[in-house]
Amino acid sequence: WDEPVVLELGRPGRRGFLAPEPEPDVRADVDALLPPGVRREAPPALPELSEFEVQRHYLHLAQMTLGMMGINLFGTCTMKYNPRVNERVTARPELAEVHPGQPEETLQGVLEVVHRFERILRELSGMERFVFQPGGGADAAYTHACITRAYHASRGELERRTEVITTIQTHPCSAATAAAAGFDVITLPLGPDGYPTLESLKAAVSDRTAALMVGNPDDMGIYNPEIKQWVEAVHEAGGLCFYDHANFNGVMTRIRARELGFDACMYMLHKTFAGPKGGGGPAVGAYGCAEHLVPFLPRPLVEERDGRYGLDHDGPQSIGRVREYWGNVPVVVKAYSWVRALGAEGLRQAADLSVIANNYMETRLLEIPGVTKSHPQIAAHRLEMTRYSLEQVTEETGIDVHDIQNRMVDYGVDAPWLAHEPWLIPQPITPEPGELWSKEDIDTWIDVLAAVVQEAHDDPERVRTAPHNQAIHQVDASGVDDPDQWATTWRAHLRKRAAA
Amino acid sequence: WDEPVVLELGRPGRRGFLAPEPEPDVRADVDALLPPGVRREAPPALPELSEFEVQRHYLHLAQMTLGMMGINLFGTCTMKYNPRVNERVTARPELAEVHPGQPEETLQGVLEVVHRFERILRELSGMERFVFQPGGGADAAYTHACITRAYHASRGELERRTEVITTIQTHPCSAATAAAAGFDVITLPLGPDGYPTLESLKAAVSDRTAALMVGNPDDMGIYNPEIKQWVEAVHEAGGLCFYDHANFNGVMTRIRARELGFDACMYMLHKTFAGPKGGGGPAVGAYGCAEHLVPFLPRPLVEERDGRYGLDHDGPQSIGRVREYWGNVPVVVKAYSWVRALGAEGLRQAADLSVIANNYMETRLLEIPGVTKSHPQIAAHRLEMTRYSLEQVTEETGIDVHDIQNRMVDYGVDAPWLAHEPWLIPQPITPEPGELWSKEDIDTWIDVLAAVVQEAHDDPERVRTAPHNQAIHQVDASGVDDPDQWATTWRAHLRKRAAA
Amino acid sequence: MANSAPDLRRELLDAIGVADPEQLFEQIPADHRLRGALTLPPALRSEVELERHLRTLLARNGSAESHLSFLGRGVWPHHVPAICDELAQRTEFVTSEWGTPASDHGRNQAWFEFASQLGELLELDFVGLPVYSWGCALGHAVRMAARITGRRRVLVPADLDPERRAVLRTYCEPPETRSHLTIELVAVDAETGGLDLADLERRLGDDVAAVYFETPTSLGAIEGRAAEIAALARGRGAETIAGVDPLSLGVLAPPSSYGADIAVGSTQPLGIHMNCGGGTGGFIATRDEERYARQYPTLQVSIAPTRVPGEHGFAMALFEQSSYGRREEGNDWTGNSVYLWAVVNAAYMALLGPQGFRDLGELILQRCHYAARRLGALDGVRIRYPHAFKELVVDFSGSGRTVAAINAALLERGIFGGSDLSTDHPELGQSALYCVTEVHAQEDIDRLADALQEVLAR
Amino acid sequence: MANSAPDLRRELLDAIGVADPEQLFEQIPADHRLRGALTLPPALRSEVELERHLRTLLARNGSAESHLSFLGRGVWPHHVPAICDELAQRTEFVTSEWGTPASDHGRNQAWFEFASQLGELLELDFVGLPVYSWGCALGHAVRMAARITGRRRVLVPADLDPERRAVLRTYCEPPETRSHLTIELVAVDAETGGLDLADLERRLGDDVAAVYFETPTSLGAIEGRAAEIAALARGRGAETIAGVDPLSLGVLAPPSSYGADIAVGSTQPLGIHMNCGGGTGGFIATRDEERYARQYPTLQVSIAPTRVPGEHGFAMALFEQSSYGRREEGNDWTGNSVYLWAVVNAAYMALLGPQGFRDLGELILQRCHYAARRLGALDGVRIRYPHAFKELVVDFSGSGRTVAAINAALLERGIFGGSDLSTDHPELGQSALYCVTEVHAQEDIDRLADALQEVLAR
Repeated sequence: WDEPVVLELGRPGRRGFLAPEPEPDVRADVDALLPPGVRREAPPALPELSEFEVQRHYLHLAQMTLGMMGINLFGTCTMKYNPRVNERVTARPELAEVHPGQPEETLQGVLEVVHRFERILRELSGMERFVFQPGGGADAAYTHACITRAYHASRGELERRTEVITTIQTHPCSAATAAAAGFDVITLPLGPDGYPTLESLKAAVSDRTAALMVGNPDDMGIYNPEIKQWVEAVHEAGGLCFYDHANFNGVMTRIRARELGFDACMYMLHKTFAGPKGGGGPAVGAYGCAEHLVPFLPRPLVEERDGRYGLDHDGPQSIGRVREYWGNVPVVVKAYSWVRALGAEGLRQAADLSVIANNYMETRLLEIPGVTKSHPQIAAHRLEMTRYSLEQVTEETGIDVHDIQNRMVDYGVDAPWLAHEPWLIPQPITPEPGELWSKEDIDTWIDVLAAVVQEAHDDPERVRTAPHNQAIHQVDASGVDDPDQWATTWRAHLRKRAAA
Repeated sequence: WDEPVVLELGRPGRRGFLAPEPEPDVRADVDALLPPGVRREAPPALPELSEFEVQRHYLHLAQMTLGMMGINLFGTCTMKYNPRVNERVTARPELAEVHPGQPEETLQGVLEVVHRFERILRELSGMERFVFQPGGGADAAYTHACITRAYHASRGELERRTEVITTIQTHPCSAATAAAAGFDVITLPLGPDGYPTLESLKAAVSDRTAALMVGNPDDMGIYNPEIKQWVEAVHEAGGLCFYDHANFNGVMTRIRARELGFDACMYMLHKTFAGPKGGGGPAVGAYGCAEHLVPFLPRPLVEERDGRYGLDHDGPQSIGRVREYWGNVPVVVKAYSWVRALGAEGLRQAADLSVIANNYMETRLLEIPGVTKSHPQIAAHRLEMTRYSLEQVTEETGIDVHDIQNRMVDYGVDAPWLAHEPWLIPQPITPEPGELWSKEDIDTWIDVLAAVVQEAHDDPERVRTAPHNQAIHQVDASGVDDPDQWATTWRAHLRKRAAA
Repeated sequence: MANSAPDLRRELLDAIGVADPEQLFEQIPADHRLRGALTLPPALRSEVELERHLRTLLARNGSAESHLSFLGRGVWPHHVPAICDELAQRTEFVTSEWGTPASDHGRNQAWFEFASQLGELLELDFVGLPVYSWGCALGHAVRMAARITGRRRVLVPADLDPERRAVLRTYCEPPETRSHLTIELVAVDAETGGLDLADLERRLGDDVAAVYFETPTSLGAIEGRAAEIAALARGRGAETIAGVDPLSLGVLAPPSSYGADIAVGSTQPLGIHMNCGGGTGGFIATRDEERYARQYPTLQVSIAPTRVPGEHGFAMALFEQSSYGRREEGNDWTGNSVYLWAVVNAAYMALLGPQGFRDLGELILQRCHYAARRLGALDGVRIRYPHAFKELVVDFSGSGRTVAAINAALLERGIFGGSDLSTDHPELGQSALYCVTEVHAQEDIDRLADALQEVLAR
Repeated sequence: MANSAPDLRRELLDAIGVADPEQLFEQIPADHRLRGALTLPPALRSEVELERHLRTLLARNGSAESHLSFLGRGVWPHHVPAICDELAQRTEFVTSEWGTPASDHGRNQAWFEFASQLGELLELDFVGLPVYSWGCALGHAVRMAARITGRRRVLVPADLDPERRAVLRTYCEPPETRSHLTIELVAVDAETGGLDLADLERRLGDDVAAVYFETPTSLGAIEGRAAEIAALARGRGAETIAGVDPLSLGVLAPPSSYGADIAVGSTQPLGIHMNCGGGTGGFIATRDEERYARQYPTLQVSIAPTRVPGEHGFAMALFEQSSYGRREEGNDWTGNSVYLWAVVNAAYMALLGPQGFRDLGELILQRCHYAARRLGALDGVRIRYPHAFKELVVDFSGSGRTVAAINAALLERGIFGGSDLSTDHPELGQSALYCVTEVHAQEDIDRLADALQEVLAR
């Protein structure tokens, strides 16, 4: 579809929504209901469309969105099948039309789901309590940073404990949220074994250490076997340890964060627990902690007494809120549903298949000339995902990973994730099949990559100028950081276009 | 998408649906529950797919279905906007999960909707009662044919009254259902004014006449101004008159079938009343009749007594059933919803806009070189739709209407309906904008047609070999009536392919 | 409405060159015009009000969600997989029209996959697009048989579902018409619920166009002698028409295996909601022989090549024998049917696959058996037939209560009891047809049994 | 799971060259392994059982459908157009990931249209993608203002919603941290419900980073002196942050018109269900000046050219200042948010258009006014502020009853009374915040008034 921007569509006087007419008794002079001078003068320059036009426009945009319609081996996110039944159930008015401030006796269903799911996460992690208020993985990291503040403040040590330690391969959100919560960030580099050395950690730890925030395995699939010693070292110095479980899939059912000594952890319900990605939310970063941090958790907590469920708002030491109300409850329901569908056996099977698929993919990927693997010296099988490099391809052909991404979509498969900042591996790609993608899909995806790599040698211009059969051609993003060119709204675009 | 047939997909052992496990008390030896010899031996050769694969496959097929995603000036059907709210409401379990055999006190909602909508149709038509059992317009015509049988049988005249009269421009279903009900069919040809002459009717009418079944206006938009005299002539001979209101849009709110003398009529709720087409149903042919035919209506009828609604199964003279139960109730709800959204004023506005749009389209279409209009000698404005001919284009370029259809879809607009059998007009097309399509859409559609007509002159090969940018190329249907080639199932296809 | 904006409307009228839209209706004579104003209920123009109104009305319904329901008998409560709902509501399919083979390619393929997968279940090679309902499919099948054989007598089971039978009667036309077909009832074996073969043999003759039987029967009994019935029919030159529940075909042998010539049945169990009876659909399938294929009244989709070798396209096969192609000379008639459901049916069959059909069939058999055990153990209650699939005749005659009274008492307990058979099947006394499927967990059946015990003890 | 079929699993393992999948987990040391078995509830593997279980649980909820609800206060009951639901459930959007600008083109355009249309409502040129909630938007906006001005004191209304305030407090950090921001409450005019300008002036100083106010306020009052507030703030070099309800902007002047520098608010009213609080989302918008743009913590979509002249594409603007781009050096942080809702918001705004926003705003004003008239006429009941939009402070102090008791009595009548303010706002006595929107027909308000009359008369 060659679909104009919605503000270019429509005709004056056309309507897509009719408000109810006020009943005769309700009708009143609107101006008399307003303080003087607050009335809007010019109507907003919104488009005027019929309902059908709006529907068609956005369905066209939907059709121009690949989503999971292709093959999407998207790494660092563990793409899962998002069971349709969860969408159907959560769309029911018994959830969609529920207000979080309703009397508790009319919230028993949703409270029970939250309570049941919390018990599941407690079992998976060994933690004492969970909250679902954080609106994503990053928000859960932020929650931890805030709880870290409150914990140390309660001990009178906050002024001293100004440092949060993380690693270069831990997701940027740990570093960023720690900083936003007021901490200095110490980032450990990788050591020779593909993870930071225990020595580097020990050198970083001090009585200024507020917390360690770390993911494991990292998104190269490397598991830090010394993580228990890390935790001990940080604990000895009086710091807290937070486990970012973004890469839970590979260790799911095999380890428990609490048993490794961590004080807190987080799960992404919207990815790891089969909630849909939605292009980036609605999401939930489920945050769990051990008993000693429970007083600091954001409130409310869901409590069960004699089979009745209630909300406990009481928490004098609580950090309060990281977001209004209890979080994206429908995502919690979806996550609960997913675990119930699988049970303990199913979760283990998912982890196994996920790691099997990743290693199968690796076997095949490395057969493609020019594809190499990060830290090739590490012989052990990787968990869940691995990072590869196309540096050799780039050197030989001038084609970089962005070009390859653009070209892959021409084959109806989605491009791989490259890497988070900083790019330690040149020309990185991070595909991850998870337990979702079938062998046929993985094979197809790899065949496409192989074909594009071949094409990079045979016809690099074709790759460099890709895509060729998509809704639009290659976007020139060179101006989007230039104040004279960026335009995040149509009105800015019109103004700047007129000025240019 | 290059999407294989579903039977080519999947892998042995893969599952898309898991039945519940029988509870321990329920578990039993299945063979012991069956009479000997009835057990299936070889499992059916169905594909084995995961749920995700099934979803993705059929969503790919959805994306390869144009539906109303393009611009579809589809004549003889009056394409309407299918309000999404109707889909949302009818998907609710309070309708979707209702069984028609429930106790009446648990059917009050649906009975009231049916009752209310019946009253609306009575008002629009002047008829006495309506039923919604017929599963489409053709089934309503069949219902009329069956009621005609019962009516004449009740008067002892059925053996004599063996003929049903229709016109060449009435939908084929009237002729076909009359024949299937056991009648001989007399089809009147068109007269010089674009409709059959009153004389031809009078010549056809006799004491063998069981019924007249006729549409008006026909699908060239020509209204028969002598229709009252027709009805009188048939009535004088003792026959019944049935008004196929497939083309109701152009006369909606302006005439009532009963006031013209008709004994019965039908409306297509799935088109004229904004129920979705669904590629061809679920549909409802709402059949209404005057008092003297009510005893023959299929049962049950919905009756109201003191604000309570019930089903009247009692009808000793009833034709019984044309389909099990009461018909496609959700379609009735959608039609009711549509009328309630518009009210009398809105219906009139819809009729006006529909006829305005048609005449606007005509003005623009006739500007395209080579496009002519049926019965050009008739000066009066047409109602709702008109038939055009591209004969001149075909003569000049060799490109026929099928080629033009195939090429138009390359521009993202859907091809026009051509005509029903028999094709009285050479190289016909029958576009119809209805009240739905905006001026912009109509203009775009006509521009596409004009461009394709131009292309027929400039590059006929390109048109003849179209489509060029669709999911598939031009289908070669030359073998589908050949027993050695047709294959309505994959198993037949495999067999014939192997034999070929 | 997109063109209702006053300026735009004016623009269109100007282009046409008329001032008043009324002029465009000049063809309609004055004395045809409506007498008086239309009195319709006031418009609810806002979606807010409209949906509220509809929701309020529908809230007056009970449903299989609000109640525990054992109603079946032509419309069955099954689990509809969420994928089926997604597809049934997908706008491309919902609004699909008749376009070109390319613009409708996806939908045509889905239709072909409907026919193909049904063909695998039935082991029959020729399948048409669905008709309105099982009864309609039966009506057309009988007419096909009459055209094939040139005969006019049709044998059907005496316990054929009355709704289906009423439809069939309509299709067979009254005695006054030339093309009338005579329906004759074949007795049912009171023990097994299957056809009484002796009675069948008695009634068979060289004037019989078709023998129709069902398995499971309208009353849920599994027919144990299907092959014998087909052999008897074939012996007298009659066509054998089998009515089957497609959901049973994971455990029951396909109709082709016992010699059925034409198979018919309902498509509603394949992923379609009950919709207050609006979910019905019927299929017709046969061997891929011209003798049969040329008699189909339906539309059917054939796979076909395209201009590009190896590419699959789809086209309507045998269109010219339909009423669209030949008007009154066509086979019966066709028109809009339930084609959207066919897409859903296709997805349903693909979801289940061979193992899903088997597991589901076995589960239903076991649940029925459990229900028979529980209910049969109640005082004054007798289960009629020994081998039941999905539906169970529960005879309360021994309890001294009427089904009507029992069902009223069950309703007070939030239960829809089985369909009352006492009017249509007086030979069964006070019997009700209980439907038990995969949606009925053991606890549901136990709840029913406990409620019945209580009701019967009163 | 697609690869769980045993043969296939074996095939994969063979290709890898391991016999037992356990070998693949060799990186995890033995002493890291789980102690003991996992105890999880039993699997409900079938969708039939799973959905039944979930439905049964959710059926224990009341909702705005089962009850007549006047709860608002941060999560509001609005009509969600059916188109919005369709898009929110559309698999392409639901499963959307991060692809290339071409493969995500449709979604990126929808996001751009979200920002663009919100920009028109606000008359502001720079709009980021949404954050988790209004409170989070406010938190980020205050931090933006602090970075811009280098100041650390923030003034907010004393009656700021406690949920929002709690979030803000989190974002402002405790006093022990270097980057702590001090929140100071500005008194509210007891008559109008707007800010007390004298108090504001008193508290303003050259160390104030931002003045935050809302219109309508957290308690529903329309701020009549917005321009004066902004002028006062500007006079002391502080940023003005306005919190607005986007649904009010068809009748209320846009924030830019009274001099707000940064606008924040909730996206939930724009077509998102309440979802038990899971429907919240927050927006941040400013003038398109580097001073502001460089401080956004969010992602934002810019329109951009493609290789084909005249074609529009979309790309992430200013990505490098986000935490994705610069880790701890970025502005605050970002991550998954509520981007699916942004697509829905875009469709909602396109459906309403200028006239829809105006009509809806006017209707809500009138309905509120009607509710104020009806409730204010009850004995012992007083309506607090004269100009209310969507929410109404109803003071029951004169009735001698507590809000808690009144709400309990209303609940018995199937009504969720207004949110109890007596704990968070003791200065308002026994007051409750009643939310009245387009979903509350006159008959609903009448039903409430009648119920209250009855309750208060007891």
